[in-house]
Amino acid sequence: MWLTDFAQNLINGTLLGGLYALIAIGYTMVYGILRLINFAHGDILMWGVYFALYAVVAFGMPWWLGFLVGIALAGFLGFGIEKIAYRPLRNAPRISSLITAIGMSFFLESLAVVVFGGIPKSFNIYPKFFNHTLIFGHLRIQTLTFFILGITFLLLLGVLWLLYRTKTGTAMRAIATDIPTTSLMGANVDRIISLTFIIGSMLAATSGIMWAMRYPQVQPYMGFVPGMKAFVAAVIGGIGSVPGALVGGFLLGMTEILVVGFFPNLAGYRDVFAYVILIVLLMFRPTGIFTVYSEQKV
Amino acid sequence: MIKIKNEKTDKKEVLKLENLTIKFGGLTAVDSFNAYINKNELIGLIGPNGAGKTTIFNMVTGIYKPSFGTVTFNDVNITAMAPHVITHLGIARTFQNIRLFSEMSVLENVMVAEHSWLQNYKAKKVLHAHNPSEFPKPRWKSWFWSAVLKTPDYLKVEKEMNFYANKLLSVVGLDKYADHKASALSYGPQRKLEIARALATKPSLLLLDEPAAGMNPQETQELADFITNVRKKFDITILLIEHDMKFVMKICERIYVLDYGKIIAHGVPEEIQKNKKVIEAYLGDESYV
Amino acid sequence: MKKTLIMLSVVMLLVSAVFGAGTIKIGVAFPMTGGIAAFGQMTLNGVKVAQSLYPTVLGKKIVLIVADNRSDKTEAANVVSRLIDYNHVKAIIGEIASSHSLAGGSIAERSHVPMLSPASTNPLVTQGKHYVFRACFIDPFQGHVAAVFAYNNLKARTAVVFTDVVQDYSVGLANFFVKDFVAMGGKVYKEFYQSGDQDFSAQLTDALNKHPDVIYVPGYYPEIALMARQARQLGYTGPFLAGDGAEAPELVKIGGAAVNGVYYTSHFNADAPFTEIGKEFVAKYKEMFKESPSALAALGFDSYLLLRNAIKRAGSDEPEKIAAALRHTKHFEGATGYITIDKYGNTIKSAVVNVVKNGKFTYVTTINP
Amino acid sequence: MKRISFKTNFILTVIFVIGSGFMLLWASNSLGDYWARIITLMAIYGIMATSYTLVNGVTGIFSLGHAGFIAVGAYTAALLTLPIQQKAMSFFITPLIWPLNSIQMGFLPATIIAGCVAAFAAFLVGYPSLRVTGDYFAIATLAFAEIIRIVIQNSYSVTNGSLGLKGIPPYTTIWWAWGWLLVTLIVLGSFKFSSYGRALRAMSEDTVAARAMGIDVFKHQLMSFVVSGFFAGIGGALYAHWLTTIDPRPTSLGIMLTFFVLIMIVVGGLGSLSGAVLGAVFFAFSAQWLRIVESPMNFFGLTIPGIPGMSMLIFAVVFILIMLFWRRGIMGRDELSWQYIYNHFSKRVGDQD
Repeated sequence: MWLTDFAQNLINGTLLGGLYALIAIGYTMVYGILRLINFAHGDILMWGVYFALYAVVAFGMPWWLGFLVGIALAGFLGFGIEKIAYRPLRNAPRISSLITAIGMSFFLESLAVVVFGGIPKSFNIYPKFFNHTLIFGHLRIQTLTFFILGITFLLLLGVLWLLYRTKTGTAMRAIATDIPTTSLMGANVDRIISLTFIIGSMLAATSGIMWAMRYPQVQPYMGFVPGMKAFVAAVIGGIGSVPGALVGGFLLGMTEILVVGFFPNLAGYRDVFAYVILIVLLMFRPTGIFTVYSEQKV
Repeated sequence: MIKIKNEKTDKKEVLKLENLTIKFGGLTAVDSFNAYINKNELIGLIGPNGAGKTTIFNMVTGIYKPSFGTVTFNDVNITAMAPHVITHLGIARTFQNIRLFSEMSVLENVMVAEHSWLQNYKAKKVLHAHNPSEFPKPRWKSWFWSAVLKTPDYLKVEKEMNFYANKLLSVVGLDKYADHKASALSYGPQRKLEIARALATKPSLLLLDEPAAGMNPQETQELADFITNVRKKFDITILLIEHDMKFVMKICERIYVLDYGKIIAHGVPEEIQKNKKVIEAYLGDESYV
Repeated sequence: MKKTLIMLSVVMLLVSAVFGAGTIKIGVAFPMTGGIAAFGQMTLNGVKVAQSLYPTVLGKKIVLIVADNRSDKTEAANVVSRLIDYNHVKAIIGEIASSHSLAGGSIAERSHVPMLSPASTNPLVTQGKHYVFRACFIDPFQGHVAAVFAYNNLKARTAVVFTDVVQDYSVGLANFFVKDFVAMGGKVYKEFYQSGDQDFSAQLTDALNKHPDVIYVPGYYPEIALMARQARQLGYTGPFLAGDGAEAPELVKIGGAAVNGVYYTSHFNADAPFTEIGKEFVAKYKEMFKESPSALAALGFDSYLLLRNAIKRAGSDEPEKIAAALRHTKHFEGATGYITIDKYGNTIKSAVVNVVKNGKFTYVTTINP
Repeated sequence: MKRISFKTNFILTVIFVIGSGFMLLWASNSLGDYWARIITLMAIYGIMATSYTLVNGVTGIFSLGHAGFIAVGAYTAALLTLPIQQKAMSFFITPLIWPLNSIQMGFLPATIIAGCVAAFAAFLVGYPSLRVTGDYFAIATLAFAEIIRIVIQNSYSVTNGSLGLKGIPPYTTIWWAWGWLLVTLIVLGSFKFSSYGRALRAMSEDTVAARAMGIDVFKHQLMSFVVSGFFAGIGGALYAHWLTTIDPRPTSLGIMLTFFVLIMIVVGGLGSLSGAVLGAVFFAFSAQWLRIVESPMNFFGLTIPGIPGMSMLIFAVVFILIMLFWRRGIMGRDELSWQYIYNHFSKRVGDQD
């Protein structure tokens, strides 16, 4: 019985961890290249879900087209945010960009309240087979689990391919180390940073839609907790490292589910685990499990 | 390998660096650096770009922790102590790329350095542990409440700070700019202000990192006079890094030459000028010879 | 065009000045935006229906002044102060969430203006206050009803209680349920979650191992819906039991088929109104809003009528007298049943139990105090 | 540029303070309870904002944990002033632990103890967090604030958990709030314009140079963090006794509150104490004033539907615009002093000539 429980919790943890990982990949990519904690990542996620929802509900698109439209529009939103809010501050103190990112997050949430209303909406626009439950003995696995894992790994491979097998990716990695030098080398820094934001935002929207399929409720503040958790996941994995984000996401998801599964009385403290892990890591191993960037020099 | 040995014994040894070594990753930036500086000397540390001169300064002032070797200051081992404690013990420095507090006024820049007057408990403790008879056991005093409540003893100190800062400014000739923002000064005065700021910590050893960088010959000349003047007036020891060979040859009493993290020559200016290794290291760069 | 508008407003100004003496101002302090805006909007609809049916009292027109507390506690206190001090209202219908009523209530208490909460079920809201009342029953009663229903009607002997540790409402209700259910001889296991949680699989996996006859979730509808879905995916087929926080159309929209079999204790069911006035209310509500009224709407409706009735009995619009009259409300016929207000300002009346059947909120039974 | 002498300065300031006192007296007597409440809130926000700007502006480390210390202060003070019977009634799930269940004290000692406890919390948070810098520090403090909130939410026998505390005596009047704001300004102002303040400002510009000038950066950052925590605790205590009920929801004493205070200090100018007060006054006032845009307006029966949530959107837009185009805010890093006013005034006159 204990083993079945454990296995069931492990499966649940995989599902949650896969979602964290998916969000964390986008997070870590933007951070890795711009060194900006994009507080608005979770809110771009939320907007992507709303876009998809409205594309299907208001414009009658089929669900898959709606999803694609949602993802594309989120990419566009990310592009706009970078251009309007972050680019002018690229040479300002880093704290200014951080404050602006917080403001942006606040803005996107408030705008969503005004545009979509504060009442949670249900996200039931996807086909029912994702909710089908497969039964293996005592274990129950939702079809969505495989779907989320599949998408996560596909996107991970895609991002890795982009970063390490394309010219654009090489430029992105170069920018990550040194913006002025890269621009001297003839790369169009603005274009590449825009591209990073577009890809990061599209990843956010993809993960948001997955999130909404698992927890089919959409509201303007839905992005905050996933965003925060994904950030923790990214730090666990070593912020800036794409495979690290994956590992961090799964670790965090599993930990949360297993701890609550075996110590139900601690459910109220669930979020504390993530934060404690974050703080301990920041104190003692700020580079995370996968070290990518070394300390800057004095 | 050049052997460095202090032959003069009549003068007190202020700074002694033994086998100072630092590695960044696999790269050895400074390799077994040995040097000594006696009281009231004016010593030059020269070498081509990237030779590790500033790294040595950073190790002496505690910004970097050496991988190996010791720094001894006035007979106290100060290796890898916190930078502020080293400052309180009496080593002050300037920076290669001027690092003034540009949003603050000229006077405030100097007074910031005087904050160390209130904050030297740890340094005093170090001294007491080193030599209890000469340095009495320090009493810890938190100036925080005095500063917030503006008690008479704090106001007295504040007044002294103000007075001394103004005095320093008039010494370096910046008294008329006291209320200006530091960033409003031009290049030369900024260099001077940085020196004044370092002097405000009441050091016995002053480290100057390329004080003449970016100056024209006339300004350099002025600076040379200024530095010798400062040494005399404040009765301190000076170690300076410089690129400008003429400048170094003119004012320094002894010179250490560094290349690729290793010491390649040491001696009085005349010896250095004739040293083959030095000429080789600087070869192709005519401006130095 | 512009001129006509100005003229119009001038005329209206004059009209209102002339008839100004003939109005009674009642403040409405609801959350119209923010996290629990849905509750505010539903309740306000009920108040509006009541106003359109009974617009006057003592020959004077009742004017409603709506103030939004933005689902924020600081603002909840500010709007009550604003209504009393700035709009000079005679009484307030207000504050939905118990924590807001606590913040606003202390201001009403200090200013000696009666405040009638439609839906704050926390016992502390009226405790020790002379000017704060409510139109709904309190949590101890609701917890008792849930326990009685679970034990007698659902024949449950083992219950798992999911407490939303963030919501005082949920913590209180769970506490009262457990006390009564155990006293009757039932067995209780506890699980915890918090508002905003979206994954309950860990707690559910643990809970289902206890083989519960019923899962009691005294929380709000978003989490109940998600929990029901995940429980069904984990193979749970038994009933859920919840409190009045479950009642919202979104429960079905989010939960889909999974929420069939969710029972909840409530104040009202539009399909089976207890009273004549309840039928009148349902008819008028359907006419005005083209949908069935929710329990919150009914409570809003009753709050308005209770206040109007108190003003009538007091024969005056003085806040002090309204408060005194409210305190002596006996067997008043409202949409949610016959209402008596006790000396503590709490309402004593029957509760209903509804169930979600085929996506519809269906009446099950009534439980009397 | 003429320098205003210390004597003139002192006299003008005393006149200003007395004048403000009379203004407040007038406000509390004739503006009515509602505006009196808002004016009180302004001062409470002012205390929160000035203590926040000490860390985020003057010292130049970016904390996102301010709400945590406000919460600690609010809970401490409330637990100390709550009447004993009220405690017995409120804690109906788990009784309050000894000795808190048998203590009831006056407002002033409770407030001061609240400040001290919050300062201690700031020490506990700051000591480990200050090991990391920049945005990592921001995230670490944010995580700590959330931990504080979640612990409050789950400690039923001390804080009554999510049930929150009710029936806190409404002690916070205009006088208490503005009096404490005056104390805060005097202490923080005196701190900022002392040798310590110079050290803090130097650190905010260049930590390496500050270290080389003999400043123990970690110690001074921690000191500023703890002082800020103390006044955040005072602000929290006043807030609790203004609102009379507190709970650990994210919307009341969570990240939202930190964002609000951040808006205040960004508007006022990061690093300016007087700017922070102006920002707080601006925020408290416009939060009320902006009701116009979002409540349905009833022009004698002609209803114009309001747009819910509009005020927060306006705040967000203002916030971003300030960051993009007017990063110094109202005051920049300067303080509103007589000298400052004089300089501005004489410059204006000079321009016109």
